Amino acid sequence: MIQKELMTVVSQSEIAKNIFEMTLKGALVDQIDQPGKFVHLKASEEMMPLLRRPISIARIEHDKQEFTMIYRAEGAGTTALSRKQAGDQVDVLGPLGHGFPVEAAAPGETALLIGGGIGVPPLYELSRRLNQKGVKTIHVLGFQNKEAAFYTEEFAALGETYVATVDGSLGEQGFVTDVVTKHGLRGDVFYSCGPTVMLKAVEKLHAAPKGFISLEERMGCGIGACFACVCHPAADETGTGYLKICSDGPVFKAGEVAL
Amino acid sequence: MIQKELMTVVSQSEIAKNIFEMTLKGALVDQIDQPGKFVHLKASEEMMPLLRRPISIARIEHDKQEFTMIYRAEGAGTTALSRKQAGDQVDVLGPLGHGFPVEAAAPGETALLIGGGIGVPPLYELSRRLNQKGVKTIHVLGFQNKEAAFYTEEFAALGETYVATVDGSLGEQGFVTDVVTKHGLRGDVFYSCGPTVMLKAVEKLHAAPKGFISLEERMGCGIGACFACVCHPAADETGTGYLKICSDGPVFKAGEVAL
Amino acid sequence: MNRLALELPGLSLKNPVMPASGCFGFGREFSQLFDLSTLGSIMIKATTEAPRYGNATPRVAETPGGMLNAIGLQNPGLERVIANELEWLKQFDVPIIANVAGSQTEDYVQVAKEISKVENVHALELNISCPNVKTGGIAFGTVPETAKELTKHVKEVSEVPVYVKLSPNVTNIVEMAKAVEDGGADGITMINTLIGMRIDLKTGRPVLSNRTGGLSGPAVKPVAVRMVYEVSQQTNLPIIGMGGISTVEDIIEFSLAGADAFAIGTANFVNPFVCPELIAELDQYLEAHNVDHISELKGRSWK
Amino acid sequence: MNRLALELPGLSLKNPVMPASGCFGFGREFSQLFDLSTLGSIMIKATTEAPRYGNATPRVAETPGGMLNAIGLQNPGLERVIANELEWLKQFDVPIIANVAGSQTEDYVQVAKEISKVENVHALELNISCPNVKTGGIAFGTVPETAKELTKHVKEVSEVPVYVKLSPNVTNIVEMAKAVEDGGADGITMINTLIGMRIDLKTGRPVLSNRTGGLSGPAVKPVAVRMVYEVSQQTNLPIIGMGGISTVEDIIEFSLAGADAFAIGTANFVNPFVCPELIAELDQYLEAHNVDHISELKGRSWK
Ligand SMILES: Cc1cc2nc3c(=O)[nH]c(=O)nc-3n(C[C@H](O)[C@H](O)[C@H](O)COP(=O)(O)OP(=O)(O)OC[C@H]3O[C@@H](n4cnc5c(N)ncnc54)[C@H](O)[C@@H]3O)c2cc1C
Ligand SMILES: Cc1cc2nc3c(=O)[nH]c(=O)nc-3n(C[C@H](O)[C@H](O)[C@H](O)COP(=O)(O)OP(=O)(O)OC[C@H]3O[C@@H](n4cnc5c(N)ncnc54)[C@H](O)[C@@H]3O)c2cc1C
Ligand SMILES: Cc1cc2nc3c(=O)[nH]c(=O)nc-3n(C[C@H](O)[C@H](O)[C@H](O)COP(=O)(O)O)c2cc1C
Ligand SMILES: Cc1cc2nc3c(=O)[nH]c(=O)nc-3n(C[C@H](O)[C@H](O)[C@H](O)COP(=O)(O)O)c2cc1C
Ligand code: FES
Ligand code: FES
Repeated sequence: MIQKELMTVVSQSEIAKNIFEMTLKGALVDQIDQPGKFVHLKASEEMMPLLRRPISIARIEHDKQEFTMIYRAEGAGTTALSRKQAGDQVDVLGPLGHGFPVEAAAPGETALLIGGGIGVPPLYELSRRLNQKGVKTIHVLGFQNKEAAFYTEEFAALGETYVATVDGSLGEQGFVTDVVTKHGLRGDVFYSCGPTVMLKAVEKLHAAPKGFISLEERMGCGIGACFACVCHPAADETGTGYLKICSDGPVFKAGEVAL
Repeated sequence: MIQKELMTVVSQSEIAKNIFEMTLKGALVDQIDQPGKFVHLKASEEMMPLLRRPISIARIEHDKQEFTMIYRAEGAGTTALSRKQAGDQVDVLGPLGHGFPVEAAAPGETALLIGGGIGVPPLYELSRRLNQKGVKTIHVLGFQNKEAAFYTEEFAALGETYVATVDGSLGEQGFVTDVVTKHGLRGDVFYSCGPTVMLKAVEKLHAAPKGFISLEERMGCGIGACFACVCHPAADETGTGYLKICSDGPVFKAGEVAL
Repeated sequence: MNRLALELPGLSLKNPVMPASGCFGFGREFSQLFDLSTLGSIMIKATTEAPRYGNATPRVAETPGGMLNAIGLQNPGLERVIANELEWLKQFDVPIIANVAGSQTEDYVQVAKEISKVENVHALELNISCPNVKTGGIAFGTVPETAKELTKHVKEVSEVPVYVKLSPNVTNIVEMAKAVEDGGADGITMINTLIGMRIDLKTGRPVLSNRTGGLSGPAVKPVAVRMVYEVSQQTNLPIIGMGGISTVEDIIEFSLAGADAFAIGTANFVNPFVCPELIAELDQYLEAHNVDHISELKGRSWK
Repeated sequence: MNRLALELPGLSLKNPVMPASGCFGFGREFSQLFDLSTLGSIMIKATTEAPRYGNATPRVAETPGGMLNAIGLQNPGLERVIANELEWLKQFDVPIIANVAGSQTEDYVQVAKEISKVENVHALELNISCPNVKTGGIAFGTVPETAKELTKHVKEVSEVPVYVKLSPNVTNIVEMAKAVEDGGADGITMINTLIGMRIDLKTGRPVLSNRTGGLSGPAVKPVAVRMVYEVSQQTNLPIIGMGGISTVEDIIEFSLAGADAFAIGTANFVNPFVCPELIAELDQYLEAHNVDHISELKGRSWK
C-alpha cells in the first residue's frame, strides 16, 4: 500500500562527486516488497521546490525499517535534499510503481544487470535479492568517469562486475554495451536501468532471452493520475495506447515499450 | 553607510509568547550610529519568502560588533527567522533610515518614551543612550497581555517604567495613553513607536513640547527607491508632497506627518 | 452544525472542496489513499469524443512556486470514460463534474449530450480554456461571442447544469464571464492555467515537448484571486474557484474574493491527501473563527 | 574580448543588464551602494507631465514567489525629473531609458517631446501597460489599434528611439507587438506586471489599498519567457526582456527565448547589488560556456 510518511534520515554521505547516499527510517519500509520501486519525495518543507522528486530504492533493510537511496545532487530539489542531516525528516510517498520481477530468474540461472549512472542504484537491491535466491549475477556498470562512479565494490561483492567509463578513467573505456559485446556476456535474463538511449542499445544486444528495463520520465503525481509520464507501448495500432511510467512501470518487459 | 552582510546569529531565544530576541554579529554594526534605525533582512536563503523584512535595532554593542533585535514571529518571514540558531547566518541590509535624535534631549532633562507592542524594541537602545548622557527617562510600555510583554525589567533598570495591558493581566489595564493621562506624565521631549492609531493618540496627548514618532509601512526596497512606503506630510498644499518612511523616516518629528 | 454543505446548480455538496480536472485522473489512484466519498465533488479529467494520446513527453516542468503542464487532454475517449471510469466511480457517494473538451462545437455537443446522461454526473464543466491543444480549445475561451455560442449549444443538449471554465489568458475576464452567462451557463469555474514556458539551458530548447504549457500552482494564486474578485461582482453565477490553492487560508482568500466552492489542482501532486486534509481544516477554521457557514465569507472583500 | 557590449537603437550598451523601471527610482539610492556607471542602462521610474502622489498605502504585498505593487506612478513630474533627476544622473557614464506614462495621448506626447531632448536620455520606454492607474494607461496597452496610434504620435515628437513596454494582460501578445511595430516602435520591452490581488484574512479586505496590483518576480517568469519567445519570432524589433529575472540562468533563459537585453525589477529589492553581480556573472557564464558574445544565444530556442 502507498503511504505518505515523514521519515527520519539515519545517515547521509557523499559517496562520489555530487552523488549522495541517504538512508531513511520509517514504517513505510514495511510496504516495500520488490526491488526497483521508487519513492516520490518532497526535498524541502518549504513551498519551493514545489514538486516531489522520484528516486529509486537502492537497498532495503526490513528488520531495521530502513531503506537507502542514491541520488545525484543536480537541480534545486536534489540539492536541497543533499543538505539534510541525520535526524532530519523527509516527506516520502511510496513505495510506488512496479519493480523488477525477481521471480523471472530461477535459482541457478544467470542474470545480467546493466546500469548506467544514476540508473545503477535500483540494481543493487535487485542483485542482493537475486543472490539470496541463488541466482548468479553479472553486473555491468557505466559511469561518466571515475569521480562519478559508486558502489563498484558493493556490486563486486555480489558477483562478477564490469565497469565502463566514457573517458576510461575507471574500468574499461566505452559504454556498457561495448563491455557486454567485448566480453560476450550473456544471461538467462537481463535487467537494466539508465538513460533511455542506453536502454535502447541494451535491448538491441539481445544478451538474454528475456529482459526488463526501468524507465525515467518527468513526473507530476507519481501515482498514475496526471498523465505526465506516459510512453507508447511497442504495439499500438490506434496510436492512443499508453503506459504510465509511474504506475505501470517504471519497470517494463524489454520490448513492451516504444523507446 | 548602508552595507549588506551575512551576519552570524550569536543567540536567539523566545522571550515572550511568539516574541523572539536575536543577536547578530558582524562588521555592519560599526555603521549603526543612532537608535531607532532598522535593518532589512532576508529571513531565509530560499527564494521564498521573497521580500526582505524590516526590523528595528533594539540594542547595539559596538565593542562586540553585535546588535539585538526583538520581533514577533507571525507570518512566513518572521517564522522562518525564528528557526535560526546560534551560528546560522542572516543576510542583513542596513543600517537604514533615520533614527531617534538623542540630541533632542539635554542632560538633566526628562524624556518620555512610549512604546506599543513590537514598537517597544527600538526604545530600548534609545533609553540606554539617553541615560548614558544623563537624561532621565520615563517609560510607558503597552502590550496586549502579560504573555506578550517583554523587556519590562530591562526598562525598569533604566528609569521609571509603567506597563499597560489591554486585558489588565500585567501592569495597569488600558492603553499607554490612559497611563500617561492617569499619572499626568510629562517630559521635555517624547519619543514613541507603535501602531499608527497609538501614535496618533500619543501626539494628541501633548505630553511634551516636542516629540518624535517612528512609523511602520509595508516596504519593497527599504532604501527609498520604490515609493512603496510613502506618507503625506502634514503640510502639503499640492497634495503631491510625500515622505518615504524607509529613508526619510522611520522616525519623524511629531506633527510632521499626516497620520 | 454543518458549516460546509452547499447547494449549487446540480450539485448537493457535502463540502465545497474538490479536486480540479486533470489533477486527479478519474479518481482510481487516489482511491487507494482515501475514501473518495469524503470529497465535495470530483472534477474528472477532460473527456473528448475520441480517445486522445496527448502531447509527447516531457509534459511537465517545475517553475518558481508553480509548474507547467502540457498533457494535451490525454483521455480514453467518451465511450470508455462512461463505461469504465464513471461506472467505477458509482461506488462512491460523490457527485461528478465531467470536464468536457473538444476541437469544435460538435465535439463538445456530442460529449456533453452523452456524458450528461450518466447518473453520477451532476454537472458539466466546459473546458474552453485548455492551452495545450492546437486546434480549437483555447479559441473558444478567448473570444466572448464564440464562448457564448458554444455554451448555448451545449446547454441545449445537456441534461445537467453546465459550468464553463474560464481561461485567464484574456484581456478582459469579466467580458468572458458575462458572455457565458448570456449563453446560459449555470456556473463558472476559474481559472484554468496561464500560458508559460521554460527553456532548458543545457539543450537550449523548451523543456516541454509542446514548447509552451499551462502554469498552475501557488505562483498563479494572485491572478486567480483577482479574477474571481472581478467576476463575482459582475455576474450572478456561482463560482468554483481554483488556482494555487494549497492551504485552508487560500480557500478563505478565494471565498472572500467571491468563490462559492474550491477546486484543488497542483496541490494534489505535492500532497495527495490535501483534499481530505483541507476539508477537515476548513471546518476547524470556520469553527475557530465563529463562522456558521462558509457561504457567509463569500465576497466579503467587496461587499 | 567583450562578450557583453551591445548596440540597440539609440543605445550603446556596455552590457545588456539594466534595472527595470520603478524598481530603481532615479538611481540616487542605489548610487550609495555601487557605481551606476557599471550598468548597461537605467530605466528610470515612470514620468508623467504633472507630479503624482500615486495610490494610498499599503502599496506592496508578498505572494508565493512574487510580489504585488500598486504604486500608482508616483513621480515628481516632468519638470523636476528633468531638472533634478536627469541632471543628477549626468555624472554617470550610463545611457538612460526614460519611462513615459500618461492618461491620454497628449500627456505621453508632451512628456516624450521634452524628455527626449535631454542629453543623457538615449531612448524612451512607453509605459502603456501600467495596471495601477485608473484612467488610460492600461487601455493603451490592451487595444492594438490604440497602442499603434499612440506609438505613432510619440514617434513624431521623440528625438530618440522609442521602445514600447507591453502588458502581459492580453489575449494575444503578438498582435500587440505587431501593432506597435506598425506604429513605428524601435524596440519592445516586456513584460510589465500581471494583474493580481491578495486578500488579508484578518480584515477580509484586499491587502493593497488600490485592491489589485501588478504581479512581478520569479513567479511570473514562465509567462514572460513564453511571451518573449512568441514575440521575438513574429517581429523584427529588438526586445529588452524582463519578468522574474534574478539569476544569470534566468538571463540565459530570456536570451534563448529571444531577448536582446535584460531588465531586472523585483530582484533589486531582494538583493540591491543584483545588477552589478549579474553583469559579472554573465560574463563568467559566457566564458565558461565558450560563448563569444551574448547575442549568439538570442532566440536559440526557436532558431
Ligand atoms: C522512477 C524514477 C527513479 C529515479 N531514480 C533515481 C535515483 O535513484 N537516483 C537519482 O539520482 N535520480 C533518480 N531519478 C531521476 C531523478 O528523479 C531526477 O534526477 C530528479 O528529479 C531531478 O531533480 P532536481 O531537483 O535535481 O532537478 P530540477 O531540474 O530542479 O528538476 C525540475 C523538475 O524536473 C524533474 N526532473 C529533472 N530531471 C529528471 C529526470 N532525469 N527524471 C525525472 N524527472 C526529472 C524533477 O523531478 C522536477 O520535477 C529517477 C527518476 C525516475 C522517474
Ligand atoms: C521600520 C520598521 C521597523 C520594524 N521593527 C520591528 C521590530 O523591531 N519588531 C517586529 O516584530 N516588527 C517590526 N516591524 C514590523 C515587521 O516588519 C513585520 O512584522 C514583518 O515584516 C512581518 O513579516 P512576516 O513575515 O511576519 O509577515 P508576512 O505576512 O509574511 O509579511 C508579508 C509582507 O508584508 C510585510 N508586512 C507585514 N506586516 C508588516 C508590518 N507590520 N510592517 C511592515 N511590513 C509588514 C512584510 O514585510 C512582507 O513584505 C517593523 C516594521 C518597520 C517598517
Ligand atoms: C497536470 C494538469 C492537468 C490538467 N488537466 C486539465 C484538464 O484536463 N481539464 C481542465 O479543465 N483543466 C486541467 N488542468 C487545470 C486545472 O484543473 C486547474 O484549473 C489549474 O491547474 C489551476 O489550479 P491549481 O493551481 O490548483 O493547479 C490541469 C492542470 C494540471 C496541473
Ligand atoms: C514596485 C514596482 C514599481 C514599478 N513601477 C513601474 C513603472 O513606473 N513603470 C513601468 O513601466 N514598470 C514598472 N514596474 C514594472 C517593472 O518595470 C517590471 O516590468 C516588472 O516588475 C517585471 O519585472 P520583475 O519581475 O523583474 O520585477 C514596477 C514594478 C515594481 C515591482
Ligand atoms: S506522474 Fe502522474 S501519471 Fe505518472
Ligand atoms: S520601501 Fe522602497 S521607498 Fe521605502
